[in-house]
Amino acid sequence: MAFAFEFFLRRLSQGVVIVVLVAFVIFTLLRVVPGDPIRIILGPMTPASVLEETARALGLRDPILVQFGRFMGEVATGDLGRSFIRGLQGGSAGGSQDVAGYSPESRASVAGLIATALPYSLQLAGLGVAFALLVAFPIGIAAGLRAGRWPDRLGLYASSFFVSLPNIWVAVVLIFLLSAKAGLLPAIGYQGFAYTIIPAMVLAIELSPVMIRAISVAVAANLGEAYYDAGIVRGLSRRTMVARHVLRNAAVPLLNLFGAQMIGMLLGGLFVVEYIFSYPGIGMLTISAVFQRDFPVIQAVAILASGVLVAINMLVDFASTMIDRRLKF
Amino acid sequence: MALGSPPVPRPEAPLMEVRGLSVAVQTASGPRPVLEGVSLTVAPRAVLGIIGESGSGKTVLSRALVNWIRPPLAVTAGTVRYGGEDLLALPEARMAALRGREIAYIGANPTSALDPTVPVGHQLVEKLCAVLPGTARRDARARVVATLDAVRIPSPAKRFEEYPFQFSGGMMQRALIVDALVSNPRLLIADNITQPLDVTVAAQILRLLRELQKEFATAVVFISSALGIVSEIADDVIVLDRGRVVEERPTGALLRSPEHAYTRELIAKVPRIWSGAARPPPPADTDVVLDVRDVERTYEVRDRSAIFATRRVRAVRGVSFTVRRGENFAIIGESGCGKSTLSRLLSCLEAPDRGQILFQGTDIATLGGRDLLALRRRFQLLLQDPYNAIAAHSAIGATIAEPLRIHGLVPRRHLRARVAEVMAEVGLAPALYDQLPAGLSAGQRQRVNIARALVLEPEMLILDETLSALDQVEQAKLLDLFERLQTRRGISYVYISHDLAMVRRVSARIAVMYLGRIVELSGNHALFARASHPYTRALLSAVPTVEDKPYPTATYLLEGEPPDPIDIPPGCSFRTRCPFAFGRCATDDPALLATGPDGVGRACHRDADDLPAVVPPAAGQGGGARQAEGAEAP
Amino acid sequence: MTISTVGSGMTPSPAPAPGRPRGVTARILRRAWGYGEMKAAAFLFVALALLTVLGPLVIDASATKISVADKFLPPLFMEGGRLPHVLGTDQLGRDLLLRSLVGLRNAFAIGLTSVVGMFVLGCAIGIYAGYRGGWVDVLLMRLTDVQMSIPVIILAITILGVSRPNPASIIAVLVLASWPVYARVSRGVALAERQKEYVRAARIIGASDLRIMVRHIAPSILPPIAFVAVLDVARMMIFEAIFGFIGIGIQPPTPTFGTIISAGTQYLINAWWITIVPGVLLALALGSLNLMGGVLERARNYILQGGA
Amino acid sequence: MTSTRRTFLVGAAAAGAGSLLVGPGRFGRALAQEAGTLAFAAAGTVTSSWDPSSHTVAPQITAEGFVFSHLTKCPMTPENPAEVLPDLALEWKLIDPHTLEYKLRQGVKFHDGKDFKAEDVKATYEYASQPSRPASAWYPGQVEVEIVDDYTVRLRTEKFGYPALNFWYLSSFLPVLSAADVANPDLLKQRPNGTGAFRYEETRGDQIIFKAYDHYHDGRPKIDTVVWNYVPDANTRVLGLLNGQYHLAERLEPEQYASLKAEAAITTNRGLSSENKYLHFRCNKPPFDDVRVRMAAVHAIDRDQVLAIVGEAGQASNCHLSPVKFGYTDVPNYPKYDPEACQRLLAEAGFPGGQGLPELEYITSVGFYPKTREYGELVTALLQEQGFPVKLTTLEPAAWEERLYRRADGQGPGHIVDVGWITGSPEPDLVLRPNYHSKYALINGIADPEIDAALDKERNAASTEERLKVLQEEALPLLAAKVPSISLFSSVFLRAMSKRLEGVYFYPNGPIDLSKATLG
Repeated sequence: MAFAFEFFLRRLSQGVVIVVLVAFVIFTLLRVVPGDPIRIILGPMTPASVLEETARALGLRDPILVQFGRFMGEVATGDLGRSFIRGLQGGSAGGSQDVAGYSPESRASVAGLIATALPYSLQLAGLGVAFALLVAFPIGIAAGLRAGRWPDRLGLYASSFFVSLPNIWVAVVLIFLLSAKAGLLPAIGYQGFAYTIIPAMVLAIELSPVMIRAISVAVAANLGEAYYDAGIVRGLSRRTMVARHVLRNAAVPLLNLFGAQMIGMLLGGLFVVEYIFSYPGIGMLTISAVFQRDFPVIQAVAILASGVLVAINMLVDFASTMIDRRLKF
Repeated sequence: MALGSPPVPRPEAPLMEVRGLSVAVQTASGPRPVLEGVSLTVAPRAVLGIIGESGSGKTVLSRALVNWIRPPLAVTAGTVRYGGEDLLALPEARMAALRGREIAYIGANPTSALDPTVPVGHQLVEKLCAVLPGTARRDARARVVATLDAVRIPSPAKRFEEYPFQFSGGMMQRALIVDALVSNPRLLIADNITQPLDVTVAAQILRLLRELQKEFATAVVFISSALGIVSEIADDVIVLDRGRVVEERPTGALLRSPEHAYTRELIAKVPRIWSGAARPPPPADTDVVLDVRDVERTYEVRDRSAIFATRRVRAVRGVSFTVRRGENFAIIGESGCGKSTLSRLLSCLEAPDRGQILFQGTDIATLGGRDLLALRRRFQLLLQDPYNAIAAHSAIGATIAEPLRIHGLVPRRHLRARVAEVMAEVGLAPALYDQLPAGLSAGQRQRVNIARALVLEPEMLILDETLSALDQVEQAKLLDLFERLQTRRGISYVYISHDLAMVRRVSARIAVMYLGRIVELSGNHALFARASHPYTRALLSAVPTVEDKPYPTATYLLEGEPPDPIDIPPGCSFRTRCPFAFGRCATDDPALLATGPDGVGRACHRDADDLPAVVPPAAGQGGGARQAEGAEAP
Repeated sequence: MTISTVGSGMTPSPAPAPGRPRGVTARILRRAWGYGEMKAAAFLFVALALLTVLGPLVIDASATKISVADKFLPPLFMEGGRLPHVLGTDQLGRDLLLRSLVGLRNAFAIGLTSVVGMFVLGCAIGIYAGYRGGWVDVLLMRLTDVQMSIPVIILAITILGVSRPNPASIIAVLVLASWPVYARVSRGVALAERQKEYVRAARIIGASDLRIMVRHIAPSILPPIAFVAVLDVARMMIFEAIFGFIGIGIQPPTPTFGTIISAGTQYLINAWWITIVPGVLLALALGSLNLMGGVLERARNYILQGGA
Repeated sequence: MTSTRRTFLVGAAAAGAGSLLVGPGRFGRALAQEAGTLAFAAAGTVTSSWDPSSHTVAPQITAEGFVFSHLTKCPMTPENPAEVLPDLALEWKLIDPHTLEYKLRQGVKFHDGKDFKAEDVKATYEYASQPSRPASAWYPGQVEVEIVDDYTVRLRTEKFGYPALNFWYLSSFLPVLSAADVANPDLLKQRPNGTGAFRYEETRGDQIIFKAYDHYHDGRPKIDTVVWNYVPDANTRVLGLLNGQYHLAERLEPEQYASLKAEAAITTNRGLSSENKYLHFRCNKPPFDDVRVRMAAVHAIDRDQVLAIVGEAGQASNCHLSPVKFGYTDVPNYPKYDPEACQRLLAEAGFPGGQGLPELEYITSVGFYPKTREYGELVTALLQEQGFPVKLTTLEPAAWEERLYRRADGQGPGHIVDVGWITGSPEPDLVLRPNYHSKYALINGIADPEIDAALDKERNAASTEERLKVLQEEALPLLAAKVPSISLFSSVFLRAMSKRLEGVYFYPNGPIDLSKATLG
């Protein structure tokens, strides 16, 4: 218990620092790159003096550290700010140009926007990971158990093949074949669960090669461990050794992989896939925010993403240390 | 005692018969034989020893006995008959039914034999339930805890829930013996089970195995590369040389009158500590070059059971000694005694927390930059592992030349010639200059290592287990080399080792370490012939030899394991295992009291005369052995 | 003082048998080359490389020359295809094979350069952190945590989406986004190597920290992660394509897969080859790289686990 | 114009139409629409303020078209671009050069029940023409409104120094607000309150719901409800149209349009818009500060090839004004593709064969206007062919828009910028003054006294006839000779709707008149 308490105390405090740093990096980045948000907020035809005045009134001309401090203060109270662009109803809106009438209250809250988009992304990510596991587990375990034999080759070929397919291209090909040609599934936008299937397949194709490789390597490595052979000579059946011990030990590197690499890949994949499929999730929200220079949304998504990554890493590491007590943290 | 005891009568049919067994390894250039036409017979309840040097195929043989030959190895001929069946022809399912039930196997590496992520007890229960179907888990658990207790594993109920990495090697090996015998098998194959263990622990394991073997009436095939160990347990011994059985005799007969030339060679190679050959150098009487004064080193480790807490590992606790010019000084002790830490301190890789290390009067901890570099030139350390001590990616010549480059001692154009000289001196072929070390043998690697140190022409060499990975012949050659260098250059050596036989051969004075301190420091003869500390005696009693020892194993056998250096008990740190401990030992920590010149002394409350009398060694010892003086009376 | 051969009774040890694989890297490569897949993938890769070099010399067409009259020509194997447009033309009448080849070359150049960059940067930081340990290590590793907590795509669209993308900034983004992987791995290696006796030996003979890092630890980094670098070249090529697709990659008219595919998606029904065919070519190139990487990984695992 | 519209898989939708219908039917929810409800798939959406003077956003102007009425209507047909029809005003006449009088319709009520009177016109015009209003750039300047009686108003411009004639066409562009709302800006922002055929009901996420207005002065519309669906993706709009989810989809790609023409249940509509597509040169920095270099660049561009790429979405025109604008003419000296002239001019300007020119950046958007990237690549290639060292930068609309206009220092990024200019009135000054008068020159930064003079002369013309003459004979030829920008072609808007929908009128700048439409 003491261990778990110290673990979480330590990791949570580190995690908070990391998230704050990420927030700072993104925050700074967004304010040093060319592109003035006030032009977006107020529209192109606004006179320069009005631009400056409003920008100053909104605090956009304060030093970055001051702005960041104010922002983090709001985040700490659970307020992720309001969109520059989107209206109260959450619908995408063109930038208002009414200088006098501009008030942040007329814009959608970022938290609300994320809350609306998140379930869609979770559904897509869930289905994608499920598909990937469905493919990767049998192939990966078979490849690991029969290293050097045909299932191993199959694993190598499958992972090399899948990893060589750029997701943008796979997406287009799948839309072309499954939706446009065969008419089996709908593709663009979202009007029901069926709209998740093709995007999820694209995600799965992106994720599965890493899983196949990792699973087969982890399983094969554990078969090479002394305890495996020793267990069989001790009188335990091969099946017992694989089911009770090899998979348990293989879970440690796999958990780490899923924590460190997979979540990052998944997030990246979500962005691209949602963009291609006009799927109304977080990725779509963020990409349009970037193109619209809707900084509050970008910041919030970046913080959320890093928070999720940090949290998942923490949980994964905790699970790993629970499985393998030798691990330090 | 197996030695000299009459063979066990064996009226019954043999338990296992191996006939004409040949195993080959598949290599790129075709099959190469590993075992050729091996035949042997295992009688019920008997202990059959198999002795062979590394590479003789004894591990392959042990695995063949449980039909555990995996590619690239393959059985090319022969049978292993057990209970009327040829195991090698059995289907995998039948074989699986025999393994662990009727035929048990214990390997050389106890710490990696169990799943590192599951508590030890649970794995023993799992095995028990697997081999005895129908056992209730609760019963199985009770039985495992009981047997753990029976093999003297302390607080077994707590240990049941601990993980393999929390077990020491000796404890793990005991647990695995429990694991093997819990199903009451008819045959136990024990492959080199004492190899990774310290001598005192190995002696315990050996005794335990012998007891259990008697109790369970199990036949044992005991495989080892140490004749001294096999001779202590086996009824009959098979000698294996390069895959062939060269001799098979009852143990006593084999030792007394070996018939085959190889057997004789093998017996001759067993180091003698008390009998014969050793001609240790006399203690030097020159100026002191190294003066270690009350050195202490403590590490902090994180404590998992408390919040933000650390625990202090006291690795070296107040060690003092001196080394004279041209002297051979040795530090011996078992794993965890602090000798590795001491070597790091001596080589100036770490600074002591307290105390001083003076090299020719200069405290090396205070040196830095150029001075430290100059010191390093005169003061070299040779490391224990010849495989890791040289970088795999540099050519041999470059590795040896590196110190010269760093110290800028030799002009670039003379570099090669200088390196070649040193290579010749240590016996490395000049052709190796541009080779990578990948193909080198352990001996060759150690020579590269030595050459690299010698190229700087140091005044003192610290040899940290330098020779322990080498076989006897190779070891002897290098010791000769060191001796010649010493004569020529007056180098001082500090040997840090667990190998008593080697220390016996080369060093003038010996310090014995236990739990971070020196418990006894003595001249060579005095230490071996008249050891005055109970731990030294225990250590000497546990050495596997083929000689008669002055310290009977039964008298000095230690119980348990060395305590954790984190929780060093108050009082004498050895008292928890000491057969002679008394009241005062629990409260007062004895200091190392000098009883002779050059720091000779012991740290014990017992008077040396209180200890059991020393059995005089069989072979006479030359004079000059310094009689250890008794410690002061309490 | 000169040293003469004192060991008169010593026979010099024989040199290892010639032809035996020696260094770890050499052994990994040798082992990898033993795979048929490696040979096939290398052959494919070399063939594609040759094609990108020779293609523009042999084919009488241009990757960038617009010819509105020739737009939407199908590949040769379809009805209506005609020479010299082996794989047909795009919506502006440009030769698709040539565009794909030039795109491949650009993608590979970006992939390779960025991987070299992230490798050097990551390894330098990783080795330093792993070797020095202590607070330097903690600081640098937390920095990688921060960096790894920002998905590549977010970073890329944030930087490239709001500034003008060009090859240098694309490479910079890729390096910035991916160096932590190398820092992590090389830190792990450095940490392990630091414990090894040969580093201790080097310190004992007086080698400086810098010398140990450069001469001793750095060479040990390559075998464990060379395959990661090979796989990453392919991964970076995919990123380059994604950037192009989103419109934050190399700008037209320079052909890149991303722009070819994204433009082609608009004509999927009337001219599907614009999207599909270059994709196949890219997938072949990536496949050869990934297969090589996969085989190298196996060879590495085999060698590092003690195989000969 | 800040909304993002991406085009994807154009054509795939139509060709795969039958099969794609299966998708939502099998898996999705049923897409039943109430009878009398029209679902409109819009490419853009509105801003957060319903105040018409607060924005210059085209989609919101389309949305306002349902709710608000104007004093007049301009159908803006190419045949008769200058035609003005009555709406809230029944008669109008120029009293003197600075006074324009309107007689108002009686008995009209705002959606909130207030009677429409002269005070509303006064409030609206004086409010919207204030220079501080973001959309004031639309208007020639401030205006005073005199209330003659409850149903007669006079627009007076004398005080502000320009002819009242400038409001002739703008009267069809400025939505008429209630004076009560103008007095209460917060209310004005929150909801639109007009006299149009439909009243604003509510906004639900990306949907805006309008209901038929029972008291519409031209009779209650047949369609009960209009649902505005913001569907930024062209393909999704087409898919939705095909599977019956939407009845009307705007802004289609040429390929989609071509495929939809073949669909039995779909009517397509193709209408010339009031938008021209321009390439602006940054005229206040080298090398395009030299008219010869600009002209050389223009001669390098083969506009026929550009049109071949744009296809159905474009129409050739040789004028800086759209054919639906007042004053449009086929300008005789409009520059043509002429590589020789290009080389000659380059040599004259001191850049023979393009030698010595700095690297030029050509900025264009992708995703809003059709085929910008495609013809951008073409134009880049054509310019490179003549030796212009041009690099193409394609940006998403928001990033592009951020770079489009000149900055405070007068300079804009890059050297050539692609932009479309669309306004909802035949009034030519809505195009000419913001773009070419040195007082504004929002994009190209041209400061040419001759152009300024010609534009002022045109604005100050006393009569429509005179104005036309000045425009066609002086101002437009001058622009063609000085080319601060070149109009590549005129945009054609491509739309499609369900066969059941009849009686729709599309204005060339986007608004859709559904007051007489039926959904059979």
